[in-house]
Amino acid sequence: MNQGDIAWMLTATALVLLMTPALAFFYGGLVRGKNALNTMMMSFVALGFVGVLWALAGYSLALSPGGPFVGGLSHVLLRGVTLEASGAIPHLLFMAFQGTFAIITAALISGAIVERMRFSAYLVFISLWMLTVYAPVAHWVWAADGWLYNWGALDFAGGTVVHINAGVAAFVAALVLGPRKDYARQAFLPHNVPFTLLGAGLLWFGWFGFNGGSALGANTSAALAFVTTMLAPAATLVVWTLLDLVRNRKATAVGAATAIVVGLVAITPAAGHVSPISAILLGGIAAVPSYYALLFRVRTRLDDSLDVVAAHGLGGMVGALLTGVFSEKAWSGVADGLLFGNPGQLWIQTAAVLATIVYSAAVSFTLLKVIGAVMPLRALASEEALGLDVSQHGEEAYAEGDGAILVLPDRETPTAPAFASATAQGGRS
Amino acid sequence: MNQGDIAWMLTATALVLLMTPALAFFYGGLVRGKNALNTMMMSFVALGFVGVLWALAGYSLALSPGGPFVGGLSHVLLRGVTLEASGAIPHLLFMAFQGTFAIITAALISGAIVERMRFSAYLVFISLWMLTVYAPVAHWVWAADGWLYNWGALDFAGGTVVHINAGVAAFVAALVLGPRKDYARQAFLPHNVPFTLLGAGLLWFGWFGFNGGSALGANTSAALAFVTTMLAPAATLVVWTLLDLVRNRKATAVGAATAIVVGLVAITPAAGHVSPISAILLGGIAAVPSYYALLFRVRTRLDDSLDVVAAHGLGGMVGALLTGVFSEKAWSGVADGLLFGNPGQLWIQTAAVLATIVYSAAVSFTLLKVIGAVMPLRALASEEALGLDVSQHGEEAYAEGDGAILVLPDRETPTAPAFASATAQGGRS
Amino acid sequence: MNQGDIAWMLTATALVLLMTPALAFFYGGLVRGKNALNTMMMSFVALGFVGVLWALAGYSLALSPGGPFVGGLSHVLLRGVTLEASGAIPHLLFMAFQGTFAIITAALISGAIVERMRFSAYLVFISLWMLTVYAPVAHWVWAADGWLYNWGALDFAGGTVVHINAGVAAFVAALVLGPRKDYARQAFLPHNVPFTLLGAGLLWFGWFGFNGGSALGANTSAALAFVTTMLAPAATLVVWTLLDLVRNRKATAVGAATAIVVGLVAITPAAGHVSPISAILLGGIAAVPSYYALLFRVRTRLDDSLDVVAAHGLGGMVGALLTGVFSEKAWSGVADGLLFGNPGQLWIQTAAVLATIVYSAAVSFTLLKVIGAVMPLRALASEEALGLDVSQHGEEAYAEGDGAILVLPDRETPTAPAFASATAQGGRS
Amino acid sequence: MKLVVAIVRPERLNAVLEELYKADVQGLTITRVQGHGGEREQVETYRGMTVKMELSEKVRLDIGVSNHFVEPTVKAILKAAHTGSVGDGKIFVLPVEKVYRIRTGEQDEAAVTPVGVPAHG
Amino acid sequence: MKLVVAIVRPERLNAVLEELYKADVQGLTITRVQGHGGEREQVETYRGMTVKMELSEKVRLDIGVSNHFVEPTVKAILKAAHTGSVGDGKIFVLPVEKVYRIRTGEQDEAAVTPVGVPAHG
Amino acid sequence: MKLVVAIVRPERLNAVLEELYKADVQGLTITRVQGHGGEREQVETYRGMTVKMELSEKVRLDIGVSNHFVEPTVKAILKAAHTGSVGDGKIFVLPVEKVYRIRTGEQDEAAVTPVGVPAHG
Ligand SMILES: Nc1ncnc2c1ncn2[C@@H]1O[C@H](COP(=O)(O)OP(=O)(O)O)[C@@H](O)[C@H]1O
Ligand SMILES: Nc1ncnc2c1ncn2[C@@H]1O[C@H](COP(=O)(O)OP(=O)(O)O)[C@@H](O)[C@H]1O
Ligand SMILES: Nc1ncnc2c1ncn2[C@@H]1O[C@H](COP(=O)(O)OP(=O)(O)O)[C@@H](O)[C@H]1O
Repeated sequence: MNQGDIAWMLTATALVLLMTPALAFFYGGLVRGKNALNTMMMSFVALGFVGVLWALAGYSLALSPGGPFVGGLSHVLLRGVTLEASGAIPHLLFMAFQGTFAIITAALISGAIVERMRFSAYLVFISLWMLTVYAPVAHWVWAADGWLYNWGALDFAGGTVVHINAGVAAFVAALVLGPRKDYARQAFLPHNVPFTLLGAGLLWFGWFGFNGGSALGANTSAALAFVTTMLAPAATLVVWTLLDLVRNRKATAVGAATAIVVGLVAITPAAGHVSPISAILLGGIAAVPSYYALLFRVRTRLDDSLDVVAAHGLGGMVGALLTGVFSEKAWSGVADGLLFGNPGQLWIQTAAVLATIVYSAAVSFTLLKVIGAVMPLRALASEEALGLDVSQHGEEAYAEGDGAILVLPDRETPTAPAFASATAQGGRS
Repeated sequence: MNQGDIAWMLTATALVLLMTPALAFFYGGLVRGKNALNTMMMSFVALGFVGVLWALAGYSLALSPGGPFVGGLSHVLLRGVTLEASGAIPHLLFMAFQGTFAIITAALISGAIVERMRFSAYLVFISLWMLTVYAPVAHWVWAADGWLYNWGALDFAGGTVVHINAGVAAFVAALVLGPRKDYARQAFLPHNVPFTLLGAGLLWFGWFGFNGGSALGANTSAALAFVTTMLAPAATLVVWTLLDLVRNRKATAVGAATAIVVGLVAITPAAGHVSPISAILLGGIAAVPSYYALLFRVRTRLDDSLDVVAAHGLGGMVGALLTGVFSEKAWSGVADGLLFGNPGQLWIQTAAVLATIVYSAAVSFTLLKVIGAVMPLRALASEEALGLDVSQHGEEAYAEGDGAILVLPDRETPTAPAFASATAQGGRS
Repeated sequence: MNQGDIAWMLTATALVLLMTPALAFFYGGLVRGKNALNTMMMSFVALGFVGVLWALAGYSLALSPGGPFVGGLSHVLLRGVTLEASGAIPHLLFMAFQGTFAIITAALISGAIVERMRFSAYLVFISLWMLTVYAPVAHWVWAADGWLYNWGALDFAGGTVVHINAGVAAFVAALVLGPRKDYARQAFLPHNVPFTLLGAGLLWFGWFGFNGGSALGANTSAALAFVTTMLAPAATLVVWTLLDLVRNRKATAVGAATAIVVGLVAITPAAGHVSPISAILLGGIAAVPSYYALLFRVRTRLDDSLDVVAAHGLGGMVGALLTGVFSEKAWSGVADGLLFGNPGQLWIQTAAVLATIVYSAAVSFTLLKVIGAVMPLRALASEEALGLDVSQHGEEAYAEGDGAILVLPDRETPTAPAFASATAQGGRS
Repeated sequence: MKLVVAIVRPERLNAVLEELYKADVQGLTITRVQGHGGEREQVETYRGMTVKMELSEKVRLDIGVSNHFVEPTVKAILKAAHTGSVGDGKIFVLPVEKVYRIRTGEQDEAAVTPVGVPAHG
Repeated sequence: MKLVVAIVRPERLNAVLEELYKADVQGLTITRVQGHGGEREQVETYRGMTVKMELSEKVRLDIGVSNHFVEPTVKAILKAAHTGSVGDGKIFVLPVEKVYRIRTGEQDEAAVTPVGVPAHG
Repeated sequence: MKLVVAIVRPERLNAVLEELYKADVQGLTITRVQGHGGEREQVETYRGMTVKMELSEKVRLDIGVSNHFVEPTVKAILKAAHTGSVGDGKIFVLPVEKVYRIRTGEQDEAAVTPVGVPAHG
């Protein structure tokens, strides 16, 4: 093993882990203030629950030798996951790097069901989803014995595994849970757009680890993936801004943040496979479908609240297909795409996309129905009106503290009139 | 020297430096809006004062050859700290990496005395504390001639030196300064929980440099420390969330942020010494004492305002002791712990913990008393009521600007009626 | 090529890219809430427009072989920019690393004209400015055939190219656009100082890539540049804080954030050329002129709103000149400065500074006049009063959503009374 | 002339605005306030600390109307702000001696009739 | 019926609420406001710029009470809000013509008596 | 005693404060409010969603004055808050029955005269 490869993969893993808090801010800024913490927590808990489950079982199901459709159990409880080399880096580090992908993929789904889903139901859902949907699909695409892998599907850093997969699950979840109270009657405005910009900035930063790290070493492939990850979103941002200016002479900040994410999603499967100039084209092209999908979505009854489908689902599909168009063996050493005389690649990409859609949709739907049979998926209408921060977490994001009466644990008197309890305390100091 | 090692240590040093601004947000979000800047500044100034003092003298006292209890003066003013290799990296870089530890350790203490300590007294305190408490203890544990080092105490990245040390100083400082006005009578609510989550996310990110960098190179030990630093807090977060849900069916966001920090603190001394599975256990176990310590603390008169003792002091002790339990030579190549047939290690760990507690408490107390004799430690009650941002820093964190009258420097007229001065300006434009 | 060098340069490039979002927060926190998004967008769009233009043409103009004053067209559209080594890293990665510098330099200018410039005019300005001002000056200083380079001017990471250049353009832009409505009559207060501190923290973090990365490899020069980048701003922060305390017994948070940036700016040209102790001196000295420049500027009619001139222009000049004073061949292996017996260097530095000032001022002025002839540079007074977020971007940074009436795209009726349209919707659900 | 001051639930605000519009009441000013009354307080927990929130978010409307407009205004609010559970809020009707429209200096009646809307009665 | 409007220091709010509770006054609405009066302004500095803050944070309470309740209410506020230094604030008593409880449509007296608390007098 | 309630544009606030100072009116309380009237609403867009903003930012001033002070106060506001375009705001003059100064317990006249400023009339 070479220290340079280890150095880069340590860095890359840290960068990808940071993406989940970044997502918490990207999403958290877009909701109303009374749901800010709930939205952010949906990302943060993934760091815990998905992270631990990945180590205990998910990694084995995804990336240990098994069949074409799912991995085996040989690495359950990290058995055999040591500091020995796996490729250029310690096996243990490879496991951790892959784990950060599972975490953020699960967290991505939350964007579709914020401001209404019960927190505990969400916890159960993403835990099971990672094991039953994410792990298998990851196996298909990235394991040496995965069927899509062997079929030659290209997915450099997770266009299908991560983004299409999460986007489809988000679509299903939004359908199953139904729209928010007053959806399409009232306008729900983002309570803190700077947070969304902060999230977008940190996501871009982290994504360099996501794509650049997928080369699994500090090599020229990493350099290519890194640079395309810088150029593609830049192009998406340019096109998106121009579309905004043309449409109503105002370049929106939420739009800019969205554009950055769309560009990052689109380049993900292509990062190490296309030339830098192709990356600029790919990023620019990818802006269009997502831009109009957002305009269309709000006319529908589908309350995919933070547009996971338009940004990740659609962006991922466009990226996966364009990978089949722009791939260049001259740059990647792997395979050519349509433009370079290999139309077949485009069909393989299409098949991979469809397979992911079908599987993810089916299992995600089943999971939600099963969980819904055991516990309510949605918060009560009254809780939704009050806000999920208070109802699900017993906190406010921005508390003033006016008229907050301290209840001393040892003298808790829920029945007694509040001011009185305050008086009691008045007595003791 | 190898570029890979240098690359990782450059990255790691930057990551640890980022932890101090991260701490500013973790702490800053937990206080009331009128004290937000003061709280954040307590972390930021450490970057300046502790950073410079470290280079001038602290590094020499901590890590130049000296006696068993403190280093010598050979590296004062960075004499002899060159680009020559020290281990796998340039000596100068090693000095900087260590400096980032001193900075954040001093800043950690501030959590116990926010919302009431005079800023200038705080400045003096942390400057002297780094020189008289941090540097010696660092020498004990990490210097080749430190007594605890030679005695075989295990502290991979600073459980005793950083966290127990800061936690004890925090305890003493909270006692000496006394509680905030109206403490235990009124509820002081966090003014911006998202900031606290941001801080927790960035702290985790930076901690990969803190623990991973403590291997001082891009080697398998760094990989192990890195991965345990990812798994342990994940487990703490899971256990903490479940405790919250069991206790009152609400998983709090402040709790999640706290859990992440507790898990990071606990794994710090063990990071490169334990197996990944042990890290998950260690992280999970560490949640329990700190969780209940928080519940207990609020019943007491100890206004350790942001619970530095429960999170860092207690978390650090649990981590230091469990290091003596879970250490595994098979993974670290260093030493086994209780579980692997070496009970002696646990006693050494215990001794190291106690020594740190006694020394840190004694000297921190003395320092505060001495400083308190020279200048007031606390802001006036009226300043506390007005808020420390305005009274200590002459600023508001979130100014509206309503009725703010510009005073032109060249015509400053503090006596003249305010509106009049405004009128005067009205005249000139 | 060595993986260690690649690993560090990948990291460094990501770090520098993060500086632009960081700048968005540093600047965004300093303006009024009604202009927060506009200010942040001025940084974010640079990531798109400048980023893409850099790849298409800027890089070639700046760093392909050409004449002494500007590069050629050989690398236009990234022709010949491959994964082959250029120095220790892939040529493509070098291009990307340099691109992140162009992006932030353009964004820096915005600080001088926030809260009043029309967004589209700004877009055009920074796009052209990068091509006509930044690229040539970068060629002078960093290209093998650049006249200042061959003349021996020292600029390790961009004191002249980035900071003086942006500072001068900012000065010109502030003059051409004129002051904000009510400037010097009313006080404009920062709406969110924590954002400014966040920006400062992230800028420092990113700056390690900016200066450390300018060694273009993970070598001892990188280590030196890295450590001086840690020590100099620390010293600036100390001196600035003391100046604040002496002046009116209050250490301001905005001041601390400013000090960090000033220190970073000042060390930029010197980072790899001076000893660590010199870095501390340089950082401390650099605090003074900028500190008093800020006090002076507010007495003038120059509405350089966020003091780009004082922080970057002046800070950059001080740094560039002190580089000629403190440079030490013993550390850098390049050249000595005044203090080490080479007074000539100081003159070269002075010439480089003056050349940059003259060229940047002249072309920036011309650009603004030309653009101003084609489209209005300033927002209307009414738009300025309403705030540029709503008038330029059609958004609010912190929307409450009270009385926000959803307009369904398919039934847009701008004329119809607002409540009625709401009623209409009331009908359909 | 009267000033109708109403305290309502935030989530009912849009409905109230609609209803007022139907009643031809256009001029109004709203303020975000917090109220205490008979509602059950909510409990929150921050680390070890449990707090009871005495105050719940409300919105206050101030509506200046001419006398014969008081009744429709009050009716509209009573209708739209009502949910039936404790915490719906109150309406206060205060006497007003004089009203001025700053833009024109118009007084009373004339002052509260928004531009472009025919004065009533 | 009267509306008692009080401007008090934020740091005295909890004390005022306690005192009002003791006086059996439960229904009230508060608003965060800023006040100007005889207080010394505070000076702030942002970079080179020095500013005088004319306005200081206050809290406004609006309490609708039946006539015989005015006195105890005012007394309670005067007692709890008092610190003795400039800036303690003011109390205004305004006449009210009508009060409605939105939940029930009850009027006046009945309207201001929070649920579960026996009407007084 | 009267309570003068004025709704003005935020950007005119400083001018209004100056003018009031010149008129020897020092005691006042301000509140950030949102208003609806005859103004053209602004349109905003968030992702696909277009919204009309019914409410525009305003500032509310509450000024308690003795009777002979009402006119100068109103005049001052009318003068300083005026821009001439729709949205300038309103002034309401309400009767007040009693005023107390919390610090001293002084009432009426005496209560509204800020410390250090000679009582007028
Ligand atoms: N006497 C009062 N004076 C002013 N505001 C009041 C008064 N009583 C209630 N309110 C306001 O009305 C809101 C609802 O009143 P509450 O008594 O809780 O419910 P309900 O009116 O349904 O009985 C309170 O939160 C408070 O804002
Ligand atoms: N005439 C007034 N009208 C409305 N509010 C007032 C008036 N005078 C004072 N206030 C409010 O009372 C607060 C305290 O008043 P001030 O005169 O400063 O102190 P004191 O009442 O102790 O003399 C002010 O900040 C303002 O909010
Ligand atoms: N009848 C009213 N009651 C209370 N506030 C009002 C009333 N009419 C207008 N306002 C306030 O005055 C502001 C400006 O009024 P508007 O009618 O829009 O303009 P103008 O007063 O110039 O005709 C509104 O935004 C609102 O805050």
